Amino acid sequence: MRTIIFRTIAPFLTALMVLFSVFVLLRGHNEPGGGFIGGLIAASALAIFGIACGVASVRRAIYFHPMSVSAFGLFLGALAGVLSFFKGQAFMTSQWLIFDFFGVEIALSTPMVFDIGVYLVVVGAIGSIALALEEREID
Amino acid sequence: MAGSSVSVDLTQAMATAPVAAGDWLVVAPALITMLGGSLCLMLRKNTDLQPKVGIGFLGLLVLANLALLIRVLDHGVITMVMGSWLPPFGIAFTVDTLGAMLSLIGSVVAFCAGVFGAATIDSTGRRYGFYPFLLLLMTGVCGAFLTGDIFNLYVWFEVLLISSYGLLVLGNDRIQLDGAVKYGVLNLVGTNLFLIGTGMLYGIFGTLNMADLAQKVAALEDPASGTLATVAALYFLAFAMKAAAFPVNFWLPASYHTPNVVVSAVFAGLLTKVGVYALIRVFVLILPASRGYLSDVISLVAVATLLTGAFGALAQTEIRRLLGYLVIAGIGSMLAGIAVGSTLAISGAIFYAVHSIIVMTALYMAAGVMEMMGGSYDLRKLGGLYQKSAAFAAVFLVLAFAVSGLPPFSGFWPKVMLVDAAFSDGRSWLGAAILVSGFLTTLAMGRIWIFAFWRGGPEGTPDGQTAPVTAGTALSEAQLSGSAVWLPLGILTALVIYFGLQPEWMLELSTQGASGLVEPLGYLRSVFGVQG
Amino acid sequence: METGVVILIGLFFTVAVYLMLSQQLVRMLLGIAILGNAVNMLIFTNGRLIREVPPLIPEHLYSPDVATANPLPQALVLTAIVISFSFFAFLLVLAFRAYQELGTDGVNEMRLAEPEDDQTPPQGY
Amino acid sequence: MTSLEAFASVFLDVAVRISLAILTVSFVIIVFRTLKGPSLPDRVVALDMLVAVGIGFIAAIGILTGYYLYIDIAITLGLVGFLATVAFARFVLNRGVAGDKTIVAEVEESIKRREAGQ
Amino acid sequence: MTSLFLVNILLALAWGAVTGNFSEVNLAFGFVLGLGALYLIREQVGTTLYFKRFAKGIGLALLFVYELVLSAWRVAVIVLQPRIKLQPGIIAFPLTVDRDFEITMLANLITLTPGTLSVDVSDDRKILYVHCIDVPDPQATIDDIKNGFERKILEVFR
Amino acid sequence: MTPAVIDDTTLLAVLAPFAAAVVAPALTRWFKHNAAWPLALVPALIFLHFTGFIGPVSEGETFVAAKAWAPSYGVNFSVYVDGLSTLFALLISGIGTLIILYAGGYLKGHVQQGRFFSFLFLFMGSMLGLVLGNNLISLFIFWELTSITSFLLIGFDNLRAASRRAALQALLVTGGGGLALLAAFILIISATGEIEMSVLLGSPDIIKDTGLYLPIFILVLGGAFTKSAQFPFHFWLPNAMEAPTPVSAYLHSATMVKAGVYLLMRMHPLLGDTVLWTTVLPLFGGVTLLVGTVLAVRQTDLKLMLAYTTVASLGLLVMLTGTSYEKALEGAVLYLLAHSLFKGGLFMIAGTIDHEAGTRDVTKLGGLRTAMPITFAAACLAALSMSGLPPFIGFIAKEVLYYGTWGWPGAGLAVTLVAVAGNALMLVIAAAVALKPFLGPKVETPKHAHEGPVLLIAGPVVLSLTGLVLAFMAHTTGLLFVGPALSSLTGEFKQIDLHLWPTSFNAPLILSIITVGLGIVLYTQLDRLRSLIASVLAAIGWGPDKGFDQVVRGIVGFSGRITRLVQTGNMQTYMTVIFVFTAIAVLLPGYLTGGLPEMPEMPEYRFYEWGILFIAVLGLIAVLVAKTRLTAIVSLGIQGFAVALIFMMFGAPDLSFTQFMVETLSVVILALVMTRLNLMPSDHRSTPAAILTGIIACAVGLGLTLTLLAITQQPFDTRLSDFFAQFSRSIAHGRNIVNVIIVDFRGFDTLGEIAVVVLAGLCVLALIRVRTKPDKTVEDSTTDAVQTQASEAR
Amino acid sequence: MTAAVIEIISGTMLIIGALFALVASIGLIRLKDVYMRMHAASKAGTLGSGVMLLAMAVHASDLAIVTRAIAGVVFFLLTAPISAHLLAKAAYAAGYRPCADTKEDALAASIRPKGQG
Ligand code: NA
Ligand code: NA
Repeated sequence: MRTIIFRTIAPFLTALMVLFSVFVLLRGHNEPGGGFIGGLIAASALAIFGIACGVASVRRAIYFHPMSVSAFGLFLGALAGVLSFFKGQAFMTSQWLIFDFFGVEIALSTPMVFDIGVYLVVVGAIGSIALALEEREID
Repeated sequence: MAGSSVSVDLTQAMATAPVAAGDWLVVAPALITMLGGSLCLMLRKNTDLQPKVGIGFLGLLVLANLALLIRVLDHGVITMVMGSWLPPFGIAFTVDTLGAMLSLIGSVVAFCAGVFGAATIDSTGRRYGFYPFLLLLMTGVCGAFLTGDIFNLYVWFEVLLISSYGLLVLGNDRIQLDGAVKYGVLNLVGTNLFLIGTGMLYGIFGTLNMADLAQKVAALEDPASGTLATVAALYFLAFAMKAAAFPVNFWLPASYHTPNVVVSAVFAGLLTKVGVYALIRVFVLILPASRGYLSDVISLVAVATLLTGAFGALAQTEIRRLLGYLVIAGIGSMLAGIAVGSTLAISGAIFYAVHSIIVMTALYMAAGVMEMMGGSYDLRKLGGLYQKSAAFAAVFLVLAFAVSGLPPFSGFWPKVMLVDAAFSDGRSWLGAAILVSGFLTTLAMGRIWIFAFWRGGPEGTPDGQTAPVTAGTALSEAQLSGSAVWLPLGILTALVIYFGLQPEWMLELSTQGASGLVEPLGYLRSVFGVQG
Repeated sequence: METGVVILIGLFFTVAVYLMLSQQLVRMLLGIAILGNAVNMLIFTNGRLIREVPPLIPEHLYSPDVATANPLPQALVLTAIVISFSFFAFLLVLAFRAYQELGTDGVNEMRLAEPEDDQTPPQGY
Repeated sequence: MTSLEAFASVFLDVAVRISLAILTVSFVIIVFRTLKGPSLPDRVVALDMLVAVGIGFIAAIGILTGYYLYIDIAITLGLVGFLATVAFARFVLNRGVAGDKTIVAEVEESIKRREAGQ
Repeated sequence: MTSLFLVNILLALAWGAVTGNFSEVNLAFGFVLGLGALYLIREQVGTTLYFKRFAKGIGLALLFVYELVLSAWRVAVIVLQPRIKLQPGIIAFPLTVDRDFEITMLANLITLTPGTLSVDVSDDRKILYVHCIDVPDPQATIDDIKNGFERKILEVFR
Repeated sequence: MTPAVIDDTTLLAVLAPFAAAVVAPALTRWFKHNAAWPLALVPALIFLHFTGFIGPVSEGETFVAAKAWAPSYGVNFSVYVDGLSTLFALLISGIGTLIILYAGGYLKGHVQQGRFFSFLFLFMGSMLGLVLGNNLISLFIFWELTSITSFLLIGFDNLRAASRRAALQALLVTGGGGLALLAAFILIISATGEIEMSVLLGSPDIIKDTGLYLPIFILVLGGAFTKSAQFPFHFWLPNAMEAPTPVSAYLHSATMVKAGVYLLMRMHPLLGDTVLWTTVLPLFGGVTLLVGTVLAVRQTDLKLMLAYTTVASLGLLVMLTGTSYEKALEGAVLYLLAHSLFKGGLFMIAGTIDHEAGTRDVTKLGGLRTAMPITFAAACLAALSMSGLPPFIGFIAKEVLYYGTWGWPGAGLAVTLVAVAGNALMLVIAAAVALKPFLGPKVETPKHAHEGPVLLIAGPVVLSLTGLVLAFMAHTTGLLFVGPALSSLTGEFKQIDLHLWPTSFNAPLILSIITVGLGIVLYTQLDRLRSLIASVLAAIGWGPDKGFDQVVRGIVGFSGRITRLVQTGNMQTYMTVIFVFTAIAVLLPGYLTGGLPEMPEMPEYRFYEWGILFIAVLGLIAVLVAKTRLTAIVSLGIQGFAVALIFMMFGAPDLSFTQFMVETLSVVILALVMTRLNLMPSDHRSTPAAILTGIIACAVGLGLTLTLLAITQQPFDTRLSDFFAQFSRSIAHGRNIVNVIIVDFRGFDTLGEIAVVVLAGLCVLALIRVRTKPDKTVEDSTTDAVQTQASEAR
Repeated sequence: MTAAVIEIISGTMLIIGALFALVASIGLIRLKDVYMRMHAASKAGTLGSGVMLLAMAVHASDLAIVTRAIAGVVFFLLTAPISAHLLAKAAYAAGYRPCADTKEDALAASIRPKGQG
């Protein structure tokens, strides 16, 4: 699908979608959304990027292999639950750090880290699938 | 935002008592494998380091499982509720003797496979995930053995299923793809049936915790009728598929011989047993009345499975296919135990599961070595292995007798227990089927032995003579002497002999495991004691 | 409230099974996709249905003040959706590779692992 | 409550229902086109259209129930609908160029139709 | 790279828009996220965006919305006729604009406006093939586009 | 009489051979064949140990020793020492000593001699464990071990197909019998609750009282008859002669094959003296005796002749045991003792001849007496004992057994006639084996024959002389060996007074004379007899041995057929079976147990809700009726879209969200994948097949619908969801309860779920990236070519 | 008062949007070939859904919703022509012919001969 029209606009769409995906990820705890949906959106963004501009450029863009990103997400997700070990609590017991930052309440928590892990897993894995399938087309 | 808190009685929601560090062993198997698996995946391209990390984590897994089993034996059933949310609200990992024991044996097998794989899996295989798949397969396996939540069990089933897909297609041979299609689709159907059953169970009781379910089922007036009967039937079908019971065993013979032999070894050891485990867990702990209701059906299935497996094995020329049928035959024995349902029967089934895990894995590994030494998996093309390596022949013979249920190896004891239980329950034909299946297995294994080991060479070798193996890939004993294949094979064979000669430990454990299911008070207390 | 959806679920299952009994792998996969949807709706419905109110806690409250949809089955279905999607993706690519290597998407023609002309086992000693 | 307010709320209610009815009819028409084809691109256009109408449907439901959170779904839907169409377009292109049997048959049919003056 | 910086600002604003929160912290966060997002597409981002043309862009956008409404209306009129009598056709539109971004914009605007739909761009980027739903006079249509959108685009981006 | 508990030395005596088996290869590597000497010390010491029991046992004492083995299952490693087990233990260890020595000479220089010793010792230990076994399970284990070691020994010459066949045959026949025995033992255990033989023997009617006598009897017979080669299971024993001669002498005449007889004798107090027992056993035993002797006459191979007479002797023993008549039982014990001595010796002699002369075909042997005088002497002694001539133990045995058969109130006459005929034929064989090779003119043999080394001749000499000595010490023999063993058989204390010479001219003596006379006549007609039997057998043309091959072939062939029937390799069949059972699972239990729903009411949906349901249905139909797979894929999107809308209608924004995403991505991936597939355009399913699958599908759908209706008509327990709603914000700080469940309340599910996602990604990568080995299909390469063109065109 | 106006405005917009969607659907049915149908889908369809989304934003009268709705509409306007373009290009390249009424076909010359597939 190497048409000028698509190729010109796709990077911007991708950027916009990635942005939106992070938005969906971060608000998931309070509104519909979350890591999984966010990850799917981001993966779709990569897919569009890949279709429009070629897989090679996507791969260069994300630098890490998507499966490594995915693996890191899993690692992060599993590790997020381990923190409670040091507090004598069961696995995955949530830890919250809520502080005020220039009048905006910022909440850091292990469920959020976990959700980010989910996001990375999905981006990586689904992205990897999409890219691998695309690549196959060309080679 | 929700930062400022409202006054909440935390004890109504969370387990507030500090969790002993040792109780973290409950989650350690799943955690270790997950971290190890993701680490190996991140190291994907470093194919030299990956096996070391993978085997290291698998070793760690064995140790953790051992420690867990010891702790369960010391402290009784241990429960950890994830996120500290009280059961039945949070997901509880409830580890009893059965779970801990199977988890340990499973991890030993996985460790052995990890080591064996270092010899048989090439760098492409490593690059495309042998160790991550293996480790995460163990996440699924251990998770399934340890979880106390029925939906969570489904999740672990899926984890192990998708890992098995990965292992199955690793290498991408054409035959593998064929096998994987059948394996993939049929198993997916099975898992979906399980999920359907679970959804219905939730619809009936509104809960997912196994202990909670067990209590609620027990409180019913007629706990084997109505919609629950349908759920039980669905569960039975689903787990029977997972366990490769007749007549829903097709996927196993269609696929087990297609992947790298170490993968077959892991599959043969673990996958079907998880199905058996689920049958035991669900039908003895949660739905005992349905088990009673279905026991004739289960018996029938058991007999059919025993015979299908044994006859199937006899019909094969290819060793791995033959072994696949023996896996099925073994499942029949375990089903027989479930059908009878007494403590003796269940403990026999548990012991048999442990035996089968070890011996089937070892046999597939042995088949791999046979292929390395003899250049083929085909009984017609094999020969002369007895002359080539007496030690390996001895190992094979031990495994052959063990899988046939002959003393003094591990297969004998559970067979006796199961036959005893069947006879005591008045199901003599069930016991007879076990014995007949064992007899046919002896014949099948005897034929392998005669053709591959005793015969001087491939089919057609003149009587009384040896013939060199024609296949170019065959390695000599010396070439294999430093190989990583011997350690795992040795460990597993040693276990087969040990459990045969010293069965007491296994007997005690399996009896304890079985009585913990038949009389689940300890299990329930462990789950609901978390509040206090 | 549930009846209509339940009947629809039954239809989903029917179609899924019908498709999964096809000879072509691609059709079977379509069946699997529909089966996934059917199962998801089944779990969802088992938690009982309520019209429109999502299980969200309003900004000014600490727990919902009206009856909301049952959140637990939603969470379960979410998990199940993800899982069935992963499996679907895998099987799809598997089908594609099988087609490439075996030259067919007809499942009955895939006879490499269990060849039609299966050798009879060796006799003799 | 003034009469205007009363009218307005009745009006909105009726408007929402009318538009839901219209949208439902549109859905059915679109599905009909998807079924009928006759060509793959026709179906894809219909699917694309289905997503667009779906977005409107979500908006209507959002107004009906007061749960505006559905807007995010609508946005996402627009996004992924686009993705699907792109994928199908790519599919049609590649398969068409590669001489896919199904597509060739459809193309021949389209040529026949054209020659028949339709 | 000032243009990149501008795009980044835009992305930060977009972030503010989607989150509905234009507090400084949120915008800063959006800026950081935008940075990340732009990093992804660093190779594809040329230097075609200029902030100073923003105003003309708005004008273009208004024209475009107007045309879109008109277009939808024409479709409505067409399909609601009892008997549809049309002369569709694919015409070759000779492009004056030659930059990727401009071509893209023109093509998109053409698609969203009455009766026309961009089908393809020739390999030499000289011709835009446009499908018209009713084209009794192709040249008139070409002229319309030339004097309409294409000129506007040239005004905004040149 | 309760057995006395003794120390563990006896247990160690059972285990000692196993230890010897471990060290034997090393010793053999160091000392070559001379390792036999130190190794023989092991059985010799065991023999010595058991001689210590002779005295007490003859006074009616019994002993037990036990070590807990698998106490959870009541299994002990325990021994029960009484007259019968002492007699057997002495035979096993005594003959074992000689066999080890003999094997040292026989396999001198054989590369695998160490392994051979190992196998022999494994067998010896197993056999000791068997005859001393008190715990039924441990007894059985040793029983099976004897089968296994026998398998290994018969197949020792593994390169020869005949050896392999014989080994497998022995394993299957005795192993199959073993299963029957196991079943019998387990029945006994589960029916009586007792597992120790000594305890069972303490209450002899315990089994008869269970009501399971018949099955137990049949199963015990299954074990005993196969092990002791009773007709029609006798065929494996002659084939087992493929084993090296020490094995034939030890396992297949003196000891292992007697295990079945041992079992019958051991169980006699429990199972014996019933109509069934006294009918079945004599019948089978008698037939076996006759068949064995007749077939023995037919042979010309020394070992085979001996093997068939062993079959015959085992038949005789079973027949005698089957009478349950005390005097006959006494004869059985005596004959058992005698047979072990002379038959073990004769086998060794046959082996020595084979070893020294290079052949054991009796027609090619003659005049060896000068070359092998000592062997000849030993042969004469053994043969005389076998012929039942004085002054040998065989003579006494024959006298007593005739006394028993003649006096048996049952079918005494018939049994006596059979015994006479059998014994006469045995005399023929004895003469043929022991005299023919040595007497007459010297015949040229393949090897230049001369006397064997001491290792080879010690065994036969000692055994033959023992037969003589025991006869001369008849009184002591009766007191110390026969009486105690008989006590075990009858369950009451017996003392036996034996004489070498008959005290009166009675019926047994007359029978003896007839036997001898008949034997001599037959010997003179040996060749004619042989050809007669040969022609009769040729006329029959079939025997159990051939039958074995047919059975194995039949089983294997049947397996192939049944497996092809079950495992068709046809995926559609697999799926059909699974869904048929799914249909049964969802329909039948609900129907049977009243799980059907009540008549549902029409739900109050709004029109647009109906509309969405309708679209979902349309989507399904679209997929179903799609003529091509491509159309079906596009149509797939419709139903997924409708499902997402349904989720939205019922308050599940997250689900709706995800469903939209997933559905689209599914379609995208489908499209990406399908881009590479060049499928046949139309999908054909014949109308009958479509109807059949339609019925199955409808059944599944119907069953699930009904069940789901029934469930949803019940009240629902919302405890879990209430909990989540209550604490989602207050403790878990989240307003989206679904998301809080996913990342916190049930976060562990999600952890597993993301593992699935990671793995799916990796799977796909592995699938796509790993190159298949070169043998690509033609179809594929054309597709590739097209693809290449296409991408170039772009 | 404001609320009432808002309700009336959003109700009206909703109906207008729905009608556009309906028109697009009818176009999908009545127009003769795929290229013409694309006109209906990409214009009336996009406008319809955009207007309805804005109607929701008006009804919510919440800045967060309004900005998001506008962002969404912009997004549709950005993507709709692209998908139409891609699909049209693909269909043409694959060989799908426009209907017989088509007066002029400037692309016809560029069609590659079929049949190598
Ligand atoms: Na699934
Ligand atoms: Na669109």
